[in-house]
Amino acid sequence: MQPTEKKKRTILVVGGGVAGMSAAFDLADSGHRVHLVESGHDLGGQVAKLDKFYPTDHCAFCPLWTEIRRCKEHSCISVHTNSRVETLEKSNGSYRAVITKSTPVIDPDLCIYCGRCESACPKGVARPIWEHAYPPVYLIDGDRCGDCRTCADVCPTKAIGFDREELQAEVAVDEVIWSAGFTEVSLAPLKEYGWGTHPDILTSLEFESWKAESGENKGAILRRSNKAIPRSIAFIQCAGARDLRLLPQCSAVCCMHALKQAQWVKRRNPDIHCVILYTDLRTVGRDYYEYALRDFGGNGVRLVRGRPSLIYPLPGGDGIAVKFEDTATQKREIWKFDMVVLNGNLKPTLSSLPGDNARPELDAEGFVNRTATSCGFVMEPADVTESAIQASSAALRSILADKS
Amino acid sequence: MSVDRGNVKILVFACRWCGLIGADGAGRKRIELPASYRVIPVDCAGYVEPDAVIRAFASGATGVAVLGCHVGGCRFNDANHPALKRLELLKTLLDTTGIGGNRLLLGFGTAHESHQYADMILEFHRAMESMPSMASWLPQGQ
Amino acid sequence: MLEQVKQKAREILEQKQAEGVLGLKKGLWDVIHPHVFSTPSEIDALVLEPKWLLAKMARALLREQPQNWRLAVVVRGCDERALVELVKRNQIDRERLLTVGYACEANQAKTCLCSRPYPQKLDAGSAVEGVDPFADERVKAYLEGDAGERIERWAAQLKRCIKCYGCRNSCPICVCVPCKLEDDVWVERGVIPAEMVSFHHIRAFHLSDTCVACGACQEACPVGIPLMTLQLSMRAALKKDYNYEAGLDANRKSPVLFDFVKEPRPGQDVPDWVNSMGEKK
Amino acid sequence: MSKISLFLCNCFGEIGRVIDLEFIRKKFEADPDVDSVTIVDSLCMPDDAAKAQVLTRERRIGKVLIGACSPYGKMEFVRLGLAKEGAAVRAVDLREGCAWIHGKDPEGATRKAANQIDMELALLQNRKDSKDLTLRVQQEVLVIGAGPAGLSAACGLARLGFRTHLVDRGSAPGGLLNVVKKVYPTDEPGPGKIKNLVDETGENPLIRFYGKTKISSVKGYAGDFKVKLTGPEGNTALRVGAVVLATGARILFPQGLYGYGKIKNVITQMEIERRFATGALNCKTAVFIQCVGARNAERPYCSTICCPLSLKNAMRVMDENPGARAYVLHRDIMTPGSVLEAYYRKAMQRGVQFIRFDAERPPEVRGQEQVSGVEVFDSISGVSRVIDSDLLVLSTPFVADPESAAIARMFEIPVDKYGFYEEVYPIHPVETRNDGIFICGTSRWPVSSDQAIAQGEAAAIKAASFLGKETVSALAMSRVPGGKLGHAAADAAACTGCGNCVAVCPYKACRLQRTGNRSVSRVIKVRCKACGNCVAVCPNGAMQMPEQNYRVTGEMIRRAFREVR
Repeated sequence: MQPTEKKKRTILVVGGGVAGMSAAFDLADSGHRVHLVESGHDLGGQVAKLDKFYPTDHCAFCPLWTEIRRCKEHSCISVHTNSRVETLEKSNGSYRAVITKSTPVIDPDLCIYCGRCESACPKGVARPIWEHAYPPVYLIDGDRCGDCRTCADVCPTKAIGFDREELQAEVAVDEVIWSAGFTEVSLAPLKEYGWGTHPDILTSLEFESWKAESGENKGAILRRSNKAIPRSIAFIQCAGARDLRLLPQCSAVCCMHALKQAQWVKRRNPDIHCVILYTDLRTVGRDYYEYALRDFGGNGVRLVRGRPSLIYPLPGGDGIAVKFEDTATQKREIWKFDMVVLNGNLKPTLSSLPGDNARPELDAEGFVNRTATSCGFVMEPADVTESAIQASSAALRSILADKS
Repeated sequence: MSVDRGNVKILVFACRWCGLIGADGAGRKRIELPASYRVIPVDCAGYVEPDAVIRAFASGATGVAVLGCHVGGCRFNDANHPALKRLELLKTLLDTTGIGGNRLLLGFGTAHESHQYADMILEFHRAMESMPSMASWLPQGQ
Repeated sequence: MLEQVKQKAREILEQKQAEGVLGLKKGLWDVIHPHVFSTPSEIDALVLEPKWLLAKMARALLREQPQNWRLAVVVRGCDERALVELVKRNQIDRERLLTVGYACEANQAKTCLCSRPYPQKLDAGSAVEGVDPFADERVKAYLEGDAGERIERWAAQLKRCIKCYGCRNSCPICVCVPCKLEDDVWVERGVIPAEMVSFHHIRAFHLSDTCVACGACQEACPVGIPLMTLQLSMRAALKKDYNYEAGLDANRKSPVLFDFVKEPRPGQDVPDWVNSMGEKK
Repeated sequence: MSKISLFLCNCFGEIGRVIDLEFIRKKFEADPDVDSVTIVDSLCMPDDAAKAQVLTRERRIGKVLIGACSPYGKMEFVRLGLAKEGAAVRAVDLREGCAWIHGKDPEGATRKAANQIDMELALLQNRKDSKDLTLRVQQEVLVIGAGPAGLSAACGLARLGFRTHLVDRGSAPGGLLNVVKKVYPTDEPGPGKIKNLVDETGENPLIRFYGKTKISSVKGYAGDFKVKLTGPEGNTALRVGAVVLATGARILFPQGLYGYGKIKNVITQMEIERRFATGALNCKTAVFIQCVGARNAERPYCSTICCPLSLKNAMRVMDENPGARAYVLHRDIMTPGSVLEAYYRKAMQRGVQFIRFDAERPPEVRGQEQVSGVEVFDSISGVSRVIDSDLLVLSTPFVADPESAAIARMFEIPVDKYGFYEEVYPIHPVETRNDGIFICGTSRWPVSSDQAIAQGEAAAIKAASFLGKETVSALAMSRVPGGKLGHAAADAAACTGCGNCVAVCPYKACRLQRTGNRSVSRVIKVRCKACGNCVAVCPNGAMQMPEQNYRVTGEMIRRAFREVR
């Protein structure tokens, strides 16, 4: 028997990270129409910002880039970048969504990446979208722009136009998949972590772009305060997470993320002393524990079980003190580090977005309630692999939603 | 001992996923590099046959670079790995005959490493400047 | 030793383990030539000297004959290893091949610089200790010195090449038709001496993981280029890195083709764009 | 041989500022291979792109070479646009790869640009097209294993309208969940969780369940697998377009660990489930030991489910035996995420005691015949304690099913060093090296039932979207944007049958075919991903990639440094 003629559905996917793209591509590949809405300038989400990803220690660039291109070139996917879902109304089992698209100052279709705006800009706000955007285009950071419009004069293709209006589009969709991913939450309320008090206390995503191969330091591991080579770096786990004051959940990705970063630091500069202060070393996944074992194997990353009670910069820029109890020895310690990387302060994006009428029901911790179809970090803290699985699963559920 | 200074010819086999994108990144950053190298794009470093590397030396290349993805990061299911093993072995042969294994650069990096790509090309270029001449091996006129 | 070999060969033919025995025969006017002995009585004319590798001939014979025709080959150590390599490369059916192995004598081993002058399946003679080729002056002379010196030294040798293809034709493992050495994409045609880089490196590298160090190439070379020396360091590298030696185990594929292990070479870190230059000694 | 049209882009001066385009134009106009050279100001702008397209169409240009920006920039759009007009289009990177990085050496940059254009001309002149293969995809799917993963995959596929064959070695669907009385974190009964799926296998006419059946042979490739099944009803031959492997895993039997097998009331998690099922569990103090036989030298992996499982069972012991106590002796509590972390908090609130021990100092069991207690060194407080206990539960990890290896061999997919099926890349977690074969559930990696169901669904939609295409071309079987380069092809006359390509192919796409006394290599086009390893190891060049064959490579190398005049 041949498969019965399937009804083609239209699905709205909110969020163009790994999860959103996987869901969109699976749907489109099985013949359904997809509207993929991404608030950023380009697809790729958080993974695009990562320099390396675990467990391959390789850049995630080519699989991600492939995925981005496949989404952009697929005839069944409409990609809406720089867009957000304004309103979402449910009626008769389907939805009407209003998508608002803000047009960037530099028209990506016309930008040839010649870089003249960058050299002309007196405030230095014209910059490439991200290292490997395809096609490469510049963007102008609207917040800091002085509105002098010098760039518009030098642009050879007249791609720069200020005062472009927002566009609104109304689409009718059968189902919505939420895949908005995570955002960093400020650690400022938790004073003991000292975040914001010193440039050498960074969150792990800040550290990731700070140490990036293509970043300003060309991959060298340097202190942010004085660009000197640090003697030691502490990676603090569960900063803000597993903490009822801020984020009750375990963010699931941070243990491996810290291990990856620490090992990378060691690979780049074996003289830097790396310490990971953890509570439980959660390495659930293919080869993840073995990945962690590489540390126990004596390559120099030290794993210490302990949760810091206070992190504070020492006077005179002499490093950062970390006060904690090493539970293996039951001693209270104060160790001095040159840099401190805080891990764990990730929360699902939707809880921080304005507009209740354009988001699903959320649970107390800000994750999408199981009544709505979702995937990736908005559903449950997940890494790339887990997100991709959930995305495909959500894609199937969204097609079958009215049949079961 | 005569050297080839000033007449460095480097042939780069670059995989489309890391080598070429790394090079592209260096270009986007406009990092100044010596114009002594030519690039042959390949789909995967696994495609680079040792014979082609030998052919490049025979055609007068001072150095040959094969740039691929990290071992373990290849999108062709570790296809770059046997290539690495083969070319490591070829280095042994080149060492025996005195051409020198260091004329063959095996670089395995990631697409993000554009600065590193530039440094590597620059350093390889400098290293090749002081290589002994292969003139006695080559037919006249090359 | 000769008698033992003859005895074994006769047994094989009498017990119908094989339809023919390939060996050397002293024929008319005492000319020694390879011959397929098909009856036990013929075996009397079998001789062992001089060194004459029969592996390629065995391949040709087995290909010509019907599927049920089996062949026993009288082999030295190198010949046996060559047969193993041919079996590995699907040139010979393992079940159609038998060997009668005999050990070489010490002075033969010394002439060949053979590190393994005996077959693994030894039927006649007793094995003598192998020679370490790297300890020998004939090899050392070509491997010492810095790169510039070696380039000149080898250039002087290879310049004498008259491109007779003797090295290729005598090699017991080179079986490809057509051959890359005859293709002007790889090696310029009609040029003598042969394009030195491409001809010799391509030939040597194609045998990198197959060479059984029989020395046939350099024995065949009419101008006396020490061709086997080219192979020795690659053989040594394979031995050191993967504990692999060609011609010993028909079931073990060359590590250069196979064995997807996580590290490219045991103990060697993955070369990286950042440290790929720094690693040079 | 048709001539080549060359388009050079000035990129608003970005290229022309450094590279002497006029010089290049003159040089290549004299080249006998080149038909015309056109310099345009900006090939990517709509006007010029359209002009180039019109020119290509009207003059029926067969081969086009573009010299412009990098293939990772706008040039790719131009290239694709011209390729639509039916021309073979190649591009040279003159901006990122030349003008921008050799700005201080215009002469060298011009030389390099001329050489690179020359090389690409050689490629265009010598390249050939691979013969494509179009294949009708069989519209049926085989799902192996009827645990939660397999069931959800089969039901998903059937609901999408595909005829699904569900094979299991057991007599009824359900897998390990049949044993489990309650599943974490919702505490619903195990069989109930999949009840609707099990029911559907009986009710949906598109699903056929084969109990007590095994796979006896597999042939073919994505889109057309020929599978033979052996079961109680004899042999069945199937032709399926895709296969979902959900063969499950075993749980380690902790023989010899912590007195298991010798001391009474030392049991595994599976046994405690069975005791719950029969209602024969009463104990005063239950102790759960985690990482029994896991996260050690032999099995250095975390089995994912044992920590939540212990939480669940510890709470259950306390629920069913009022006044009972439960201890979990652990090395790390593995409850990643929000739901499991909340479950962990719930267990702590419920009064489950957690004691952390070091791998070097594992707990010791007290008691000869019957468990009387457990001595454990609490690594957090640094003291040794003895817990009086009458029940000791060992959390053992999932281990790969011994049959997995054989199944993996049949379907030619790799297994990792512990015997679990390996995916192709972390971003594509249910896809394997062999297209058309999808993996899910515990046979892929230890997972909870929820995750297994999600993976089953993921595998289902991947299989469905492949099947939904109905016909596929071998050249499309690749994730490479812009299409696969081609596929390797062996010249049967030249092939010596040495098998190098077979050994080296990372996709198992090369096969040896025996004809008479010799073997010849053959490439399965659907599997080939065009990495070129076979070409590199072929001793005499019988294996070639037509798009970039040895003449192309040889000619490119020769032209790389050809003197430019």
